[in-house]
Amino acid sequence: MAKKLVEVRNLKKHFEVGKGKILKAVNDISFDVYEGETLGLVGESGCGKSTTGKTIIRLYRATSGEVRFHGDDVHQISGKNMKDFNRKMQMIFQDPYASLNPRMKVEDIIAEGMDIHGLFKGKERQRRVFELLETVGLNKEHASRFPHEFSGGQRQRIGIARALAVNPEFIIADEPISALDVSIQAQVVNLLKDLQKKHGLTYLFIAHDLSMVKHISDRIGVMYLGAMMELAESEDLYDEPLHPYTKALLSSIPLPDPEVEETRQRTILTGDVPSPIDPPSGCPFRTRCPEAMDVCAEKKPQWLEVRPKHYVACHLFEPESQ
Amino acid sequence: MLKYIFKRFLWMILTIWIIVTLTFFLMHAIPGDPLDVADVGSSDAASANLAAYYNLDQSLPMQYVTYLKNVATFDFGPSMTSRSRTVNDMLESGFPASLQLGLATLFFSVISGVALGVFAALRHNRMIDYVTMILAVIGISIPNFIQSMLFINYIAVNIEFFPIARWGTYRHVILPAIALASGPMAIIARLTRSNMLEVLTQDYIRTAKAKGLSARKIVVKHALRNALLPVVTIMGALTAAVLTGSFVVERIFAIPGIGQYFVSSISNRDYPMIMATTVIYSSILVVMMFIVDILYGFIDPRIKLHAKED
Amino acid sequence: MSGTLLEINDLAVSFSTQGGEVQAVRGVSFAVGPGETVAIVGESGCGKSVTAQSIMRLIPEPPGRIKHGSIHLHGKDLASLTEKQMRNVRGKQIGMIFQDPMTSLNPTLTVGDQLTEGILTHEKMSQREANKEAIELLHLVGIANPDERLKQYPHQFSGGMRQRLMIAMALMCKPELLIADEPTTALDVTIQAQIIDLFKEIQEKTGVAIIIITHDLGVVAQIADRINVMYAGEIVEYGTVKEIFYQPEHPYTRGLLTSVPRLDGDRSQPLIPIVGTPPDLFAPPVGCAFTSRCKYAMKVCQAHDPEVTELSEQHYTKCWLQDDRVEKPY
Amino acid sequence: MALTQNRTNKQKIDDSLFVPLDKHSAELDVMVRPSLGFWQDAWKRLLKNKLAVSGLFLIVLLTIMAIIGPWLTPYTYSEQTLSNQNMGPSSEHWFGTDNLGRDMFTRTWYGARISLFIGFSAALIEFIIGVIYGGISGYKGGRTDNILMRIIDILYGLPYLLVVILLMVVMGPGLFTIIIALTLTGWIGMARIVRGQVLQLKTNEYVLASKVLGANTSRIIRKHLLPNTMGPVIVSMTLTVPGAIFAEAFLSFLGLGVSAPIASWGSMANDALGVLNTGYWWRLFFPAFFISLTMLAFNVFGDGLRDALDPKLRR
Amino acid sequence: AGCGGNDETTGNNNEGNGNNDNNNNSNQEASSDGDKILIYNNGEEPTSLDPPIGNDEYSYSILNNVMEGLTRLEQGEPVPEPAMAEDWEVSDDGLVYTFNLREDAYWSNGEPVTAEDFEFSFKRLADPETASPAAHHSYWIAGAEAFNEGEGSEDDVMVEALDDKTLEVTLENPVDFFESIVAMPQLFPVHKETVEENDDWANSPDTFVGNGPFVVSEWENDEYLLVTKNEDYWDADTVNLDGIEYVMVEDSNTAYQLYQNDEVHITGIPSDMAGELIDGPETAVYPRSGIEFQRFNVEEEPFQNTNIRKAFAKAINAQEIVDYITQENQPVMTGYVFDDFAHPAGGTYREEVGELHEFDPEEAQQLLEQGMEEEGYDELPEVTFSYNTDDLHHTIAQAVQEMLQTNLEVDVTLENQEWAVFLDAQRDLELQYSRSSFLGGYNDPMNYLDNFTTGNPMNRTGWSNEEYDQLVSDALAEPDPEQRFELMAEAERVFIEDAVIVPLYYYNSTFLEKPEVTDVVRHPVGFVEFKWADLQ
Ligand SMILES: Nc1ncnc2c1ncn2[C@@H]1O[C@H](COP(=O)(O)OP(=O)(O)OP(=O)(O)O)[C@@H](O)[C@H]1O
Ligand SMILES: Nc1ncnc2c1ncn2[C@@H]1O[C@H](COP(=O)(O)OP(=O)(O)OP(=O)(O)O)[C@@H](O)[C@H]1O
Ligand SMILES: [Mg+2]
Ligand SMILES: [Mg+2]
Repeated sequence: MAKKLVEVRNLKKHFEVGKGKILKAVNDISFDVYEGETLGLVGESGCGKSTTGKTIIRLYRATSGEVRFHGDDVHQISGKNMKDFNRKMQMIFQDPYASLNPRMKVEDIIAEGMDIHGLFKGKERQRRVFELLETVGLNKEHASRFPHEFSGGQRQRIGIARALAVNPEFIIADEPISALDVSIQAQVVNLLKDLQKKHGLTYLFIAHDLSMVKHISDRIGVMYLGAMMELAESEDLYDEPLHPYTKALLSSIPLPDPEVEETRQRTILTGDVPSPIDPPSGCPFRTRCPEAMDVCAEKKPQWLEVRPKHYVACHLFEPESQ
Repeated sequence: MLKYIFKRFLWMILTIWIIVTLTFFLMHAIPGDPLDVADVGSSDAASANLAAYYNLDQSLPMQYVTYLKNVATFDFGPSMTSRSRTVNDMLESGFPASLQLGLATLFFSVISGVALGVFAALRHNRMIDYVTMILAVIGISIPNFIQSMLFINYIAVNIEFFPIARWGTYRHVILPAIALASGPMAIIARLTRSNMLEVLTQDYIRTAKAKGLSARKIVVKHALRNALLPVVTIMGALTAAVLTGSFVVERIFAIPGIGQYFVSSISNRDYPMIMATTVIYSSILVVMMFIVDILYGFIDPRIKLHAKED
Repeated sequence: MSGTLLEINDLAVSFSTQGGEVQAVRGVSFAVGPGETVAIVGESGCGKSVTAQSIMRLIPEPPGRIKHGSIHLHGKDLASLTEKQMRNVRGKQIGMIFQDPMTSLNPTLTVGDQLTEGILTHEKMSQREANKEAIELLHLVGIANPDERLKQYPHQFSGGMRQRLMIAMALMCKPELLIADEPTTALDVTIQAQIIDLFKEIQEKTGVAIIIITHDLGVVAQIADRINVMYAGEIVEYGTVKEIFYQPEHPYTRGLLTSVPRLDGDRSQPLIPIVGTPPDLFAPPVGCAFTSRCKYAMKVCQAHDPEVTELSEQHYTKCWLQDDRVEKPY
Repeated sequence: MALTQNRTNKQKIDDSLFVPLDKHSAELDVMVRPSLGFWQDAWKRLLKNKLAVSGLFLIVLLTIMAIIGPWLTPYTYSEQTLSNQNMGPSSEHWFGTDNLGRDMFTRTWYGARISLFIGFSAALIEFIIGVIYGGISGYKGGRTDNILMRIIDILYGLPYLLVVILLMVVMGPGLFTIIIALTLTGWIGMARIVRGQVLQLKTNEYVLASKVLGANTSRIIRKHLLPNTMGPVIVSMTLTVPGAIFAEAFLSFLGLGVSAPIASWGSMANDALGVLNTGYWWRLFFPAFFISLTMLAFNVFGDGLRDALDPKLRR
Repeated sequence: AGCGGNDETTGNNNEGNGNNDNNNNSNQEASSDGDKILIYNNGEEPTSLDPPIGNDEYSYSILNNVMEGLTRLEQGEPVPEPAMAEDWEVSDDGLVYTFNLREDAYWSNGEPVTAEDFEFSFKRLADPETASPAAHHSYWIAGAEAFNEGEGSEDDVMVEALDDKTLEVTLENPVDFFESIVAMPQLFPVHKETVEENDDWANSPDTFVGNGPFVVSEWENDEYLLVTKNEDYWDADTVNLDGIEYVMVEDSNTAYQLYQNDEVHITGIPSDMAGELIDGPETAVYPRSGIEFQRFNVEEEPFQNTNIRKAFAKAINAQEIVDYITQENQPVMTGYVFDDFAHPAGGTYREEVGELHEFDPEEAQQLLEQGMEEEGYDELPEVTFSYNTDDLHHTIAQAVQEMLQTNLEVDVTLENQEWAVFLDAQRDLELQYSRSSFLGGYNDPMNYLDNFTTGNPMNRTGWSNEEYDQLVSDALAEPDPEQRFELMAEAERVFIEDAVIVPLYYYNSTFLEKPEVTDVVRHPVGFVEFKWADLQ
């Protein structure tokens, strides 16, 4: 089995919102990312995916728990190692525009990492920038423009190019392709996979487009309300989802086929979305779960490997309740 | 939040204490003995008595302790220049005038500065913009004492409504307040303009437009607030400066304020007065700085000074 | 057709930049009837958002400029309206969801404030009533604890939640036309489904027309009546959903449909993108803009702008392959 | 239907063109414009702004006059002819004479040297210290910010006059002392403004993005925060120039300034305050006019610079 | 205007009640229409209305009109005339003065002015506890100096109330001008009981007790102080004004505008307008005992050399300074002592003694060469002229710099300093060559000559000359006026011959006075008198 590149253990990230209220954005999750794999992360909007990503890369200080990268606790890294860490781990931000400095030219934005780490200089630098632009489907002409002169998808591609510029080992891609049209999505996804093959890159791929996630990921984690619900190899997950939430999710995937869509039956989740400020007791999903039981309100389900490499947190699969 | 306020309060005390301490040693470090400046030709025995009267006979550390006590109790004892009056008395009698003038100044400068800045930004590179700039240039490059003199010589003597000088009614406040306000007004106008220009290009302004809000509402609610940050920043020091009076303008308009003491206390080496003015000024200052920091959070909730790093 | 609500005619929008003019939209025409849902899909950067913003007259001028073309709402030329009249159109008649929810929300105002200010401007309503309305809508877009959330600021929301805020904001005044610029990109599928249902429901209730810009063909399949396919500032194909999905004519449309990963697809096989990069709108080519990436490109494509061919009553495409002289390669 | 309106006569097109395209010829050559750095680009845009250029031109002109102005007359800046005192502008004395019968033209341009030097250096020093200090304070936040800001409070709170007197006693009069005295507190306003802006800007995601790339504090301040706070910084700098020019006159008053008979605009204006009653207007007018002109030039230039640095405002 | 309420003052008051109603009465009177209220710009807030404390012009210009000493200088000449003292006798040796107080001398609280009040006041002036900056004015009285220095006791101060209305003062030296000394505000009496009871008595119109032609009735700090006619003043008939409003407008330009706008009757002339206004019809010019001069530090090179000093003194054209810079027609100094003091021989002091100093650039040049030769200088050591910051000093310094350059080819560096720093340095003899001034305190050449005796705090030059010291102390002990003046003239000659200072010009006081103002009295020594003033 491949080496663990990133280990996330009991990670929690809480925010203080308003008078003493605590918003538990990420509430005790654990998982590993192996070298050279792509771990997909899906889940309800607002369930803490971006927060998980940002905490892994140290943009947020974890409330508790730890994140190890190459075995080192990332929250303890300091000094020179920090720079190294920053080169090896990169993030593509969810919000393409907000993460681009409005007063920097695209060329400088993309080259920033190279400048920081002294990777390329002068002509070489420019060549590399052009190359990156082309890989993400932009052209040289765009290098001397400012971010506000781009469309949403173009901005997102700039963000991707920036992350790739420093040849990282691990990329946290927070919805990297959501604003791209499908053909460019395909282009970018192919590129990411190519890079993975060539350089053994590892991805944490956060996305909503389940077909795309499935296509790119080796394993997929499903989050709900700050907690991890299910984690399995992607084929496995799609073929035999265990958790009711996963099932609901899969059934909601829209298909690019109007006739199918007309007739399709989806499992629409009923009930209100609970708030992370005041999450339900026990299993966070129980309020909307079609298969909820009494025990779900009492106890938090355990994180169990119910099948090889297939983890789930659900009382349905806990030995005593079966 | 409460904890933050409490912590800041302790810091304020510490800051004032350091200021007072430094001021104390500074004023002793500069040449010029207060008694020499105050009196000529008295005998040694008399000088010694006087020194004792002002605690100047004590050792420096002892004097320091005495002053700290004075500062803590806000009782600064007799002034060295006007021996028969206490510093407290002099400041109390002058403060209302300075305060009134200061508030008027703040009012004029902020209202007109922000208004000019906003108009200039909305009409970027058009007539109003240039007019505003020229007003600002005038406001700054004609210092307030020259403005004061011009006001007296050309406005007050011709327009009966404005008294030439002295103090009393609201009419007495207008000209000196304008003279004092024009500089800050210019600064505020320029800063507001610059930040407004920045904010007006933001996407959320577009959103506001898409909602069909009126131009006024967009400016006031969405743009101005973000543009006010630097204005709020300078308001801290400005308020402290303006509320404690202005030496020249008060002098020119013969206003019985406390601005004079900030200067005369130093030229007279009037130690108790130096201490008192320093304490007043620095107290207002640190409180204002605190308020500014709090305001930051109101203007932009993303700014969190009191919370630990996320 | 039961009359048109919005009619766009030969719209062209340019931006002047340091190097020259970027022709973001180059002669776009289409119409939207009441209660109808029109989707715009297309290449990223092909001018979808600019088209949408032009309708609302929100193109930043300068550097943007509407070069020619007209936009009629209820037969009235929007360009002829005064700024004040336009304010009544914005928000009230046309609601707009912007693509970039983070920067499109004012970071310094509470979400509640931003949600309600539109309706407070357009309708006589108290803040309390408006808040109630807002809470209701937040609830509908699937945001938990809406009354608490109203008091929060945008930066305290996740990406998808901000997007839902934008949706709620646009719906507040019950507009006749909703322009939704990628409203669901940041949403997970369950919420996405919820939002689409919401759109449909509102459409049924109020008869709102929707222009939806999206890359997610699944969403298009679910909601759209008709589809505009745009490429490099032009509409290259136009038709009903089924026509586009089942009888795509333009090579770009076809490429688009084949790029979509399928759930049942093989992971080890790479996706099939359209090769090459789109042309720079800074100097669009003389002929068909898709030429350089088109599998079936002909010499004529490079030299001449293709003409619009009517395939059926509501199905048009702009491609030389439709010419009688050509034998269709597919 | 709108789409069909613009039909051309397609039959006119030559049939021979309807053959598959040779792929290579389809590659469009994208010519690449020389790509300019942010600052170069800003400079180019600045030069397109007529008003800004005229501001710059004025500044240069004033500087040149400061250098050559005093040589244009047969008089020296200190030469007195008491019997010629307070003469109005004439062909002999272009700007008139002062109360000691000195040539105002010579003195004005001699004064320009001192005043412009002081103005420039004050603005520059304020910029450097203020931006660094404010940037660090705002960006680091927390403890660092608290301590740096309390230091500022202390510097602000100390009676400036007292400090300056001590400075004068310790260092003696002279240009250098003036610069020190101006610098002592001059940068504080700038530092606070920059800090305020940075507190706001640092919450932007692009700062996080840069942090993720491993940028250190200095880089983030230089590349991300500073360019985005240029507006208030420029405004603040342009306002410093006249402030410093007048402050020099005030410091001369405390004995800190350049010693007489050396002229400076501030002290010339100060000496001439009485003319508001006597009618010797030229004595106040010329120094005041050139101070205003300098400030106007800086403001016009500063506005242009601000616009040039704002990519969204480009035309 | 009628002030009927004041007739019952005496009966109305309990002893020791500092808070009496009279002041309030006159308050209301003052504001009624048609009163002759003269508005006088006092410039600044008085430092203190307590005579030994408020030792400056701002205080004494008020005190002089709300209090009165044993004598008062006459309206015409600076000659003392009876005031609180109806008459007085002088012992033959000139040492013992017996003053008889007038019966109708009352305090503003209704109490009679007594000899004890004077005894108390004089001793209070000398008392080191009072630490009066004016204490040296008591030194004429035997024992006062020792007491003030902390050596003698209060009882040794030879001033005694023989009874309620008789005061005996024994002098240290037989000075014949003691009668005019007791006219000075520093030696004004205070109401003993009030002062003993209340330290702050002089701070408020409610507690202030005076005995002069006017009484303090309203006082807003830093704004104005209103005094109204004292109907109980013994010479109330002479007093024409109903009151004086002392306004405190410091800025001369503002004051000028107020004057132009008829909001004040009397104010100073803005210095920039002196040239224009000095000959104007509303300008009043009064001679003033005081001088503007420059000091050499004889302990520093090159001013240890008399000839070099003299060269400097003679190279500076004071007339040009007056003509072009001050423009107030001040008389140029031709000696050291104020010209206008009365000489016992009949004329003024200067007329009798003759001119001792003049501007002479050629001689200056020679003297400089001579001096440099004496010192073996090839080149003159660097000279720095220091002055305390002030527009006028600044201008004069530059003119002087140019004169020394033109006449002696000496380069002088200018240096200005903040007042306290300057004063400190000048006292410590740290300044090489500096600007100075002196304001006369009493009406006698001794007032000037005393300053440069060895060790006098006013000396500040490091100069010490035995002959001079001897002449001065001889003059002090000399009872015969002619003889005394002879000795003093000799001392002045020694002083000028040694060129310790550069004499520039005598001061004068210039004011703008509205034409309707008449009979304001200002003597060369002393403070403004409104006792006789009137508004037409
Ligand atoms: N302010 C501007 N200045 C210059 N060019 C601009 C500006 N705004 C947009 N453009 C250009 O106009 C073109 C169309 O942009 P638009 O935002 O409409 O694309 P889009 O179709 O919405 O793409 P996406 O799906 O990526 O959002 C793009 O090529 C973009 O670079
Ligand atoms: N800075 C913050 N302060 C307070 N709450 C926050 C902050 N950032 C995120 N949250 C909250 O944390 C929760 C998780 O947010 P996060 O951005 O991680 O969601 P997400 O899974 O990325 O969702 P999406 O798919 O919509 O982007 C949300 O409820 C959000 O409101
Ligand atoms: Mg997210
Ligand atoms: Mg778009």
